[in-house]
Amino acid sequence: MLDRNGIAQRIAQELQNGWYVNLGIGIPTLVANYIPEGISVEFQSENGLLGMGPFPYEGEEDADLINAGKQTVTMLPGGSIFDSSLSFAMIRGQHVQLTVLGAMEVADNGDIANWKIPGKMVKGMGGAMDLVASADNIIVAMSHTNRKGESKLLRQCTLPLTGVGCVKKIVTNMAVLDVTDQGFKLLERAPGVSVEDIKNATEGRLIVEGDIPEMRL
Amino acid sequence: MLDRNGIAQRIAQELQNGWYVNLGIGIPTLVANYIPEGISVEFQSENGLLGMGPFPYEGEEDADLINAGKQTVTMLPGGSIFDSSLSFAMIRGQHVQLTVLGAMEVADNGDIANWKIPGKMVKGMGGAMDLVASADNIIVAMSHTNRKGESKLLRQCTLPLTGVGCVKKIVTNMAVLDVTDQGFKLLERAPGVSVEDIKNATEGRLIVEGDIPEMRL
Amino acid sequence: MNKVVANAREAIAGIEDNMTLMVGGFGLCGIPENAISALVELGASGLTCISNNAGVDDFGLGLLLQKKQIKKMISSYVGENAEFERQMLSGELEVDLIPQGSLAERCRAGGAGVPAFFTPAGYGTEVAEGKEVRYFNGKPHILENALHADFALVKAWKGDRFGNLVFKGTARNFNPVMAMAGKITVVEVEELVEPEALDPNHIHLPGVFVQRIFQGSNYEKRIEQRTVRSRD
Amino acid sequence: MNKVVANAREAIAGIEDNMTLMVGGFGLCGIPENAISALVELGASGLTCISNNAGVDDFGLGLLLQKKQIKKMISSYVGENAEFERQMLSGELEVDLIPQGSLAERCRAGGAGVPAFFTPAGYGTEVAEGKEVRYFNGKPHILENALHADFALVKAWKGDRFGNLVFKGTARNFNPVMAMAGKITVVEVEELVEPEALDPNHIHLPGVFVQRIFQGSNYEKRIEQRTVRSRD
Repeated sequence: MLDRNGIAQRIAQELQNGWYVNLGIGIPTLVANYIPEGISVEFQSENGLLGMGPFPYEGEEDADLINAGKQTVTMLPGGSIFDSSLSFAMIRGQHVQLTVLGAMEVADNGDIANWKIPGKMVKGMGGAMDLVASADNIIVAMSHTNRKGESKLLRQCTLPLTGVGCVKKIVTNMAVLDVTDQGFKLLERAPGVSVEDIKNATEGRLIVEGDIPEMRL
Repeated sequence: MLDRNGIAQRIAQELQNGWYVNLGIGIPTLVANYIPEGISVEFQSENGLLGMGPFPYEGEEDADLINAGKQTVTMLPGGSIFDSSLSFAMIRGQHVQLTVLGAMEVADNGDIANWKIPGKMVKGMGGAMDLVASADNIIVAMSHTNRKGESKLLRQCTLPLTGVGCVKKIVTNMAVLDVTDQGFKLLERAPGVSVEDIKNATEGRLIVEGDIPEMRL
Repeated sequence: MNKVVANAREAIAGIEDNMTLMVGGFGLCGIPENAISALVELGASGLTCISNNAGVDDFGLGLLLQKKQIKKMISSYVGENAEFERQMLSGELEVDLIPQGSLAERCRAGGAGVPAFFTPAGYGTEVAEGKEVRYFNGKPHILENALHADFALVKAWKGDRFGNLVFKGTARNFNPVMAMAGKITVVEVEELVEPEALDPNHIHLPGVFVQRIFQGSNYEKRIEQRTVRSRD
Repeated sequence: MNKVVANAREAIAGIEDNMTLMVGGFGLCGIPENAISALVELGASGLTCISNNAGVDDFGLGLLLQKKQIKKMISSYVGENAEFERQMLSGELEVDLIPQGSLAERCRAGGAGVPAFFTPAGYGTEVAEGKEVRYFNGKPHILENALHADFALVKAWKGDRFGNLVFKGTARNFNPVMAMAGKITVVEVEELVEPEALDPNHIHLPGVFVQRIFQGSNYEKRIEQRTVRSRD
C-alpha cells in the first residue's frame, strides 16, 4: 500500500519534459516534490500563476503571491502572472498538458465526483469543473476506498458529478489504472498489494489482463 | 456650406468632458484638431491604443506606434497600449462613449453603408462593423450628397450595409440631423444653406419643425 | 481626465440596497479592503455579491456577512467562515456556485460586450441544468451568459488619475475582469501615482474601464494559509 | 524548459501545403518579418492566412502573394497592394472579410477553448449570412465560431526561452491572441533575453502558449503611412 507521498511519487513518473501541469489541493500538491531528474515542468496555479516554486522561507511570505490553495508560494525564473480569465483560457484551451486532482468517486466511464456531498456543507467546485472538462490528460490521485472501506472506483458515481467521461488515469494507494471504454484497466499494483486485493476494493468494471507488475518507485 | 474642417469642428462641439472617443479615417480624424477648451477627452485607436496624441515631429516617427489608419502617431500622458481583443472589448462593451465615422449612405432608420461597393474592389470593413454595432453614440461625418449630386441621406441604403439602425446623428457639409423613429430630424443648417437646399439634397424622410437655426462654429 | 475621489466613502457613493456588486480578489488576496469597510459603514443591504470567494469570518466579505448585508453570493468556492455556513444552511443566504473559469470568463464577457459563450465546463453536472447544450467538434458545451454589476469594487497596486491600473503578483486574479464588467468601477490602489510614472506598455488594465479611483490606506493584506519551508 | 530554435527556417519547419496560418501584425506594424521570409524560401503553397491585413506589394504577406503561396485570406481589411487585387479579381485568391473585432475575439476564443460566442458586430449585414441570430436584452447578436491555426507566426519585442513575451507599442495588436490560437506558435523576437530580464508581473503573454522562439534579425519595420507634423 502506498501512503500519500507514495501516490504523489508514482504520479510524478508520468510527467514529461516540457509539460505544464496543474496540481490540485491535497495529494496532488505533493507531486511537485518528486519531479524526476532531467525533466523540466512548469506548474500552473489557476489563480493566475505559472512557474510556481516551493513555499517561501519563513519571513519571506508575500501576501500578494499565493497559490490556488491560498498558500503562500514563490515563483521560479521564467514564471509569469496573469488574470483569472487568461488563466482559464490556458486551461480551457488545453495549453496545460496535465491536471492532477483528488476525487471522492470515479466511475469506470471516466465520470468524476469531487465537489459536493448532498446534505453536507458545500464549499464549491472552484476551478475543478473547468479543469476536468477541458484537460486532455487528467490523473486522479486518491485512496482506493473511503473511510468506511467502500470502493471509490465505481460502476457509476453516486455523488453529484464534477465532470463526465474525463478521467484518463487513476493512481491510488493500491494501484495504477487507466480508464478505458471497457472500464478500469489495471496497470500496476502497489507494493504488497495483490490483484485480488484490488479486485475486492474495486466496485466498477475491472480489466485484468496478463501479469500485473508491481509499481517501481 | 461647410468644408471638411468645418464638419469636424461642428462635431467637436458634441464632445463631452471625460469621454473616450474613436475617430474613423478621413473627416473624423480632423475632429481631434477642434476639441473645445475645458473639455478633456481621450482618443481610442482600435489597433490597440488609448490616449493617442498628435502626429510625431519629423524624425520622431516610431514604426511601433501607429493608429488604425496606419499613420505614425504619438501618445499622451495617461495613455495605454493593449492587444486587439481588449481593444474591441472596450468597443463592444460600450466603454467608448462616441464613435465618429464616415459613410457612403445613411438611411432614415439609422442604417449605414460605408464599406463596400458591389463590382468595385472591396478592401474590407476593418473595425467599422464592430464600432457601429456596439457604440451607443455614433455620429456620421460626411458630405450631404455624392459626387454626382445624389443624396447620401436615403429612405433606404442601396449599398451593402455596415450596420442596422445604429446611426444617431449626422453632420454633413449642409446640416446637423438626428436620426429619429420618424426619419432625419433637421437640427441645424450650415452657414449659407437654406432649409429648402437641405430638403432638396435629402432623399430620406426629413422632419423640419419650427425655425432651424444656423450652426455656430 | 481625473477620476480620483477623496476616499472609500466617496468612491462607493451610490451603492444602494439590492444592487449587484462584483468584488475582486482570490481568497483574501487582492481584495478591496477599504471599499468593503466603507460598505459596512454605509450599510446597504440585500446585496448580490459576485466574488470568487466570500472571505473569512472577520475579514473580507465576511464583514458584510456579519452585518447581514448580503442576500446572495455568486462564487466558485465559499464557506471558509462559520457565519457564512450558518446563513447558508438556515436559508438566509442564497448561494450560486459556478465554476471558477466560467466565473472569470462571464465577467470578462460582461465587460467585453459578449452576451453569451459556449464552454465545456460543467457539462453533465448540475451547473448545466437549464442551460443550452451544443456539440462542437464532437464535444459537448454549455451556453453561459455574461455577468454584469452595478458596481465593481476592485483593488490594484498602482493607478493614476486616468484610472490606468497595475496589479501585483496573484493579487491580480479577478480584479481586471471585474473592473471591465462594472457599470461603475471603483478602484482602490496602494499607490496613486502620476500618469508619467506608469509605462503605457505595461498597464494591466486601461483606465477606460474605471470610473472612480482612490488611494487606499491601512492595508492589512491578511494571509489565509501562511505556508513556509524550513531553512535546512 | 527551452523553446529556442536557431533561426526562422527551423522555427517554421513543418509548415506544409494547404495549412492554415495565423500571422500577427496590423498593417506592417508588428509583423513576423523573419518567419515570412523563411516561408517564402520554404515555398509551401495553398495556404490559408488569417491576418488582419495582407501586407503591401513588396513586404509582409505581399511577399507570399507574389509567390502565389496563399490560397485564401481571412482578414478585416486588405488590398493595399496591386497583386492582391489582381489575384482577388481574377478569382485566384479567395478572400473572407470579417469584422476586425470579431477576428480578434475569434482568435482569442480559439486559444481560450471557447468554441463560439455571440457578438452584435455584423448583424443585418452580409457577415451575418448563414449565422445564428439571437437577441439578448432586445439587441440582435450573431454567433461567431472560434478560429484555429496549424501555425501561428508571431512577432514580439522581447522574449525568453520559456516563450514569455513582451510586445512594444501598437506592434502588440493581434500577436498575443494569435499566439494563443496556434497549434504550433512560432515567435520571433527582437531581443531574446534571459528569463531573469523579464518582470513576471509584466509579461504580456505567458510562454505556455508558445512552442518555438527565435532571435529575429534585420528588422526593416517599414512604416506604411509616415505622417508627421511640422515643428512650427
